[in-house]
Amino acid sequence: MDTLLPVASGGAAGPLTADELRELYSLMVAVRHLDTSAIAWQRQGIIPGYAPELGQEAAQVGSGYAVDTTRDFVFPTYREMGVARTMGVDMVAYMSTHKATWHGGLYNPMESRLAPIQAVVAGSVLHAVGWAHGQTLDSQDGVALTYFGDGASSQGDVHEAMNFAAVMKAPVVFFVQNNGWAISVPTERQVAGGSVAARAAGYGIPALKIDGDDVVAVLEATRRAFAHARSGNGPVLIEAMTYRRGPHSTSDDPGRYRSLDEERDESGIDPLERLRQRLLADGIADEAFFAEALAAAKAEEEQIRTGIQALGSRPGTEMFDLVFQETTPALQAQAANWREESEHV
Amino acid sequence: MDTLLPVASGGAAGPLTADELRELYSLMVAVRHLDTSAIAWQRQGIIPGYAPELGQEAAQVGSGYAVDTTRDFVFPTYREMGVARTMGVDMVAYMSTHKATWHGGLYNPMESRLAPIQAVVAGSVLHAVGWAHGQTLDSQDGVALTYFGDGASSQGDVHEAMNFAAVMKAPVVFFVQNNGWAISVPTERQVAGGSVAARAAGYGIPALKIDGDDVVAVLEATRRAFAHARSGNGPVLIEAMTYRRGPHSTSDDPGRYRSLDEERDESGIDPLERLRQRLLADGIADEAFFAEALAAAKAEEEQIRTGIQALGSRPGTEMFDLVFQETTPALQAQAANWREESEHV
Amino acid sequence: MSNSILENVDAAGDNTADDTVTNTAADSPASTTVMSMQQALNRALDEVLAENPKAVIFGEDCGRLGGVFRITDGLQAKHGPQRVFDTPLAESGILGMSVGLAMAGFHPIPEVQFDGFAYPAINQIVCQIARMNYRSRGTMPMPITLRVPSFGGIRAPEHHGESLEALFAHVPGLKVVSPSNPHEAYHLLKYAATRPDPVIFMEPKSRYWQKGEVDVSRHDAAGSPTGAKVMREGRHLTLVAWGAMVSRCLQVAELAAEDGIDIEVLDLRWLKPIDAEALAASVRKTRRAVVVHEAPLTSGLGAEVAQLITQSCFDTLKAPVERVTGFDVPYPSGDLEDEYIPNIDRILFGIQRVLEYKRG
Amino acid sequence: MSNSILENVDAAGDNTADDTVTNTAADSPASTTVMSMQQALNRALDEVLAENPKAVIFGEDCGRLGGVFRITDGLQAKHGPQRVFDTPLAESGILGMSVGLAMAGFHPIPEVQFDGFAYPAINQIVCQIARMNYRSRGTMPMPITLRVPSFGGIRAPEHHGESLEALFAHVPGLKVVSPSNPHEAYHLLKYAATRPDPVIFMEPKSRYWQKGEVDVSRHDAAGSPTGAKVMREGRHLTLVAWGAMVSRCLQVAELAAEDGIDIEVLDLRWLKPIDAEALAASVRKTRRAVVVHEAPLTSGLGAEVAQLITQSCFDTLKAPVERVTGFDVPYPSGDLEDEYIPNIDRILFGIQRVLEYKRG
Ligand SMILES: Cc1ncc(C[n+]2csc(CCOP(=O)(O)OP(=O)(O)O)c2C)c(N)n1
Ligand SMILES: Cc1ncc(C[n+]2csc(CCOP(=O)(O)OP(=O)(O)O)c2C)c(N)n1
Ligand SMILES: [Mg+2]
Ligand SMILES: [Mg+2]
Repeated sequence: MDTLLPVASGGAAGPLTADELRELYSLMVAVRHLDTSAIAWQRQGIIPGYAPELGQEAAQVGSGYAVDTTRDFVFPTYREMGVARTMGVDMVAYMSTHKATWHGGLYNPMESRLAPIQAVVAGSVLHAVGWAHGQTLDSQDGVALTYFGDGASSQGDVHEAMNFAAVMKAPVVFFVQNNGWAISVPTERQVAGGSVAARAAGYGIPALKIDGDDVVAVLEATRRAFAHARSGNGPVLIEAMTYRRGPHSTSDDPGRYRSLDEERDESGIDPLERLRQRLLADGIADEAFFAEALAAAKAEEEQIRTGIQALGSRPGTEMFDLVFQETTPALQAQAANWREESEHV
Repeated sequence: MDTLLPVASGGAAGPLTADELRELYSLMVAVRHLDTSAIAWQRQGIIPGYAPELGQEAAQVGSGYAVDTTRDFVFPTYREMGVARTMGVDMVAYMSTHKATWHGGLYNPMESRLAPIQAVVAGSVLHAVGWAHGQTLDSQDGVALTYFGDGASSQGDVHEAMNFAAVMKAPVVFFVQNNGWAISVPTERQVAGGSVAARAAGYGIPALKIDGDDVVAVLEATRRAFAHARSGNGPVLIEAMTYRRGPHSTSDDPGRYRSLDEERDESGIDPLERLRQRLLADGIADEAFFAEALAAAKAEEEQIRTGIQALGSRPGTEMFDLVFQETTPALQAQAANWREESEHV
Repeated sequence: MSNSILENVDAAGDNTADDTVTNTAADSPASTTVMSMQQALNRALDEVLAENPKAVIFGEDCGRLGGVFRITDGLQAKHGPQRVFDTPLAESGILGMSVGLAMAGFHPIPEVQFDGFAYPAINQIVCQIARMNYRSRGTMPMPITLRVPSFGGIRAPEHHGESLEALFAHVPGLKVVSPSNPHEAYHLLKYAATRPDPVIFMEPKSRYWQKGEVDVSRHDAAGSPTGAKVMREGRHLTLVAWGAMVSRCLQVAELAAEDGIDIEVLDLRWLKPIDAEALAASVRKTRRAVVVHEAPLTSGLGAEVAQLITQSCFDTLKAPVERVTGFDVPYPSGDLEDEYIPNIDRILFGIQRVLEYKRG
Repeated sequence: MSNSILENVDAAGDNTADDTVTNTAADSPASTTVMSMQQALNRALDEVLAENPKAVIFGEDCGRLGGVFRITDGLQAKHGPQRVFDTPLAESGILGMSVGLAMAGFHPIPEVQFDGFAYPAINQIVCQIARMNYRSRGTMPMPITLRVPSFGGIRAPEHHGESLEALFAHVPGLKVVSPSNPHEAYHLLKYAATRPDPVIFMEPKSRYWQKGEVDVSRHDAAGSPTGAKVMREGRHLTLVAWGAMVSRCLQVAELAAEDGIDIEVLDLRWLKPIDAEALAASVRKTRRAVVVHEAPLTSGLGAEVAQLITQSCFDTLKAPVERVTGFDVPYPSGDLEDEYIPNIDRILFGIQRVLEYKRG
């Protein structure tokens, strides 16, 4: 289906360099290690919950790597830790949302170019369209990259977003991580017709259905899509086929809806292992490099864990102070009442 | 695009008989005459407003004619007067909604198999899917026929409805009247990609894009679609290309967004005139028949007008009595208060 | 109304009225022109577009047509199709897109065509627009002014006469305002559309074509644009209303005056935050209050207003605050709308109940 | 709490308490079993499916998984995938589909997975489900029981701890109910799911795993399943609450009792229609009231409750009704949720304000 996007329109990038390939590997290891560690943190009581992205590292790192944070803007769901890490977002600030410190995370979305973590399924897809149309109105060349899942594709907002983007020729890249599941519902009971990419044609939007576990394919496709959108050709949709190897979240029990055998059969080769084999085969990296990358990932995780553990609660006054830019007398009265009754001041 | 629906699946009907063709003509004349009269009623102050369907007679009569009111169910918008008339709905009760007597109309939707008039754009498309799935659960063979416009196709509910219907293989016929306009917005600024029918493929739904001004084509397509859905093959979408020849409603002023020249160019041949020519050419009807049909239409309109003029306001108690099947003390208290203050009883 | 009211009115008369002159429509300075609310809103939007290059207007039929109520008439021609544009027919799309535009530094002024069609956008309004400033810790303000032609009274089809103020007022992160006349419409819209926070601007559609004096040079003689406004001074009872009900309450006050009952009419203007001070000040003086709205009674904004008054004036209140509202029924068709919307009689009955109230 | 409360309590003590015994959780007849609210709801649904072949359950992850809270656990296996099924991930779709199923003679029992995800379905709930019986003149009843896991207290992600009762209660054509314990959950769900009208069933998710005694043989010792319920008798003040706040109010009452303050706790149960009689009866006795809810203050259901009490008990009330509620801020993240949800201290402060109130 990859032919839907004319190859010519995405000619911006040549083949990946060895440095780029090694960097992709390092990122994927860092993400994998942080992700699996976060589950352990939850079991140890460091954080109350987490939504793992195990198995989606190639899709997330590959797409996030294409972003130009000087001009693009990214709209995540609740599962894009790998994208955030790839974009260089402060990971303590990012993970704070899973510590129940602040909904949306403590990072600065304007500076990091990553919109706040979004818990409403399909909630931010339209935001990407609005932001992208703003680029057109401002004669800027930024591109909006919006993530959503196979489950999210069922929401009306996704349809409205695709139609708006296509009518307005907004520079948006719709990036679907089709990980086979929306909690307990498999894609075939969710996505009629079997493919989100197939929907795009109905709006005249070019689409790429790609192997989401091949980080090189993901990065190349995303670069093509960015180049297409950036040149004023309107939106593109990428459907990255991958597999949610873990539970939906730390409170989910996949054993209730899929067997371990099924998991093994459906998940295919681990995307990280796949890149490792490729780098080895192409002589781009060796075991020493892999060991170094893992050590770096471990050091990084430790630093982030320390940061998360040190993270205190936000002061309760922020509940009131951050509602508006211009506060109101009613809210100030409530804040005063709260201080009196809860902080006894 | 008509090839999307395998011809075999719609083999239920042979070619139309002369009787059928004449009946279609009589229906179209009756609808045309009632429609243009309703605009006059509005100008004369008999009704406060009306949404004409001028130019859409073939699409409405042709599709409505395919309905089997012993088992199917129809979900209209606010503009399906021609469908209602074709289905044999009591037209005084139907037109009462335009007299502001009762939202939804005074006809009995369960008996007439026509859901109440729906003012929310795309509001009832999902109802059709639910009703149709009920047929599956009950092992019945009824089909739901749901109407919506090119403008409505932009609503998220339409997307959710198509996806649900396709996932559940619900016996639904989605009938889009693409009349070129959603109030002042032309289809090309509304429907990205240019065609609602093209969307269907993305859900694996067969679609027919047809000449909506050819009543025979409309009827044949709808019969094929019904046969397909009734045999357990799931939903079908029909996009009937037509033209809204009149204003959006009696309070609209199309001169603000389209010129009379454009209207003439875009609207094509009048569907009623087209059928007339065809019947004449095929020797199926003559001038006498047409005159008779017109006379019958006039008599019918007069009767309906008399009925509408005689229609009093509904008693105010209905405001309270029809909210619930089981009323509540709070509502009864409000009703008593209303009677006291407004009816002085 | 029965004569017995006057007994109680006399008892109420012992409260001396505050004589401060407020800037009601009766004042007519030289800079005043007469225009309809539709014209006042149109002019306000025109000026907002001219003053703020980041302001953009969009919605269904807002552009070429100028809106079904012509509020945006001529603005596309004047400011260009990039500043004023039509969208596809999808309210969630319109509001969701507004969020992204706000993130990109714009001041979106979207329109939903009728109140009842705000419902498809509620998810984006409540979960996104109202929370993005909070979620982003103040780094992504949402200066979105959502215009909603609101309330009933025009004999329209279903869903074209809804009152969503109680819903909007309950949502943390939203501000809500409704003008009652052309002067208020002009100034409140200009004020709302220059704020850094989301404001739901509820336009009383039944008043669009009513003319009134607009002093474009100044809003209020004194006081804040965010407060309530005394539209008529009175000593015996406070009528609280907003939107289209304000002019009806002023009519009622005139009628009651013929019976010697001196009613104060308070235009709440801001439905969130509510000007609790103004409610308290008025009712401390009049010692009686009736709140009037078109929305259904139960869980309507009248309950909030009544409770705010009761909290602040418990000791001085002579009777429980009375609510005269729409009923707990779906907004009826045109034929019955006069039975549904609080009419003069029902408001007078409500006043009578309060004035006649005797402790048991 | 300061000692000064007791002064006023003594003054309040002159009201003699009504001694009628009500069926509180303290009664334990032989037919009673102990179960969690999750189990009680599951059993109720199982029985509804068994008793009504037209009852169908559906939503996101309701089928195979048994729901993220396991409320529908095992029901698909027992009643089949036609009676209990998963839908695609679209709340408007789920509720819109319910309308059509109801038209076809079914009794849909849809679930939205969390309160915050009811917003995408509001258009179908307000404009379709709530109005279809009316619009169709009673020919198309909407026996739809919408289950909404509601309220906060579980340290969940954003939008997973919302309180939509004020919104739902304001919508004509809806009925709204919330159980406070397993016994209520079992009976109210069985009752709601056999009604011919749409009922929003708000389940207090923080109480799902709390166990309690359920007498499956009977709901109340006496009285209607549609009324409020006195959960604890008291003479000095009425605490009104629903859902998860009821048990917290019962705790507060125990604490206050140690100070000699005798609090009556009223579980409102039905949030629409509200049992105004029960409110009046209780407060006529106690002469003081505090209403507690998790939702934000402004335009919350507490305003309606307070105003109903004030209307019926104006003469006997010793103090204005007090509201102890969530603040007018978006529901915060887990770390701050104990600051947001009315906690024992804040409820006690509210009680104190009422007891200490002196006419000025
Ligand atoms: C509007 C809305 N409905 C329901 C939910 C609950 N929910 C959270 S994630 C999820 C499944 C999402 O599946 P998908 O879009 O495929 O993303 P994935 O979790 O697989 O990354 C659901 C139902 C939600 N967060 N938002
Ligand atoms: C949800 C909703 N939004 C807006 C409107 C106002 N409105 C009524 S009809 C209409 C245009 C509909 O266009 P289309 O679907 O093409 O149907 P047509 O009027 O052409 O038959 C609009 C915007 C509405 N009724 N419902
Ligand atoms: Mg998924
Ligand atoms: Mg149209």
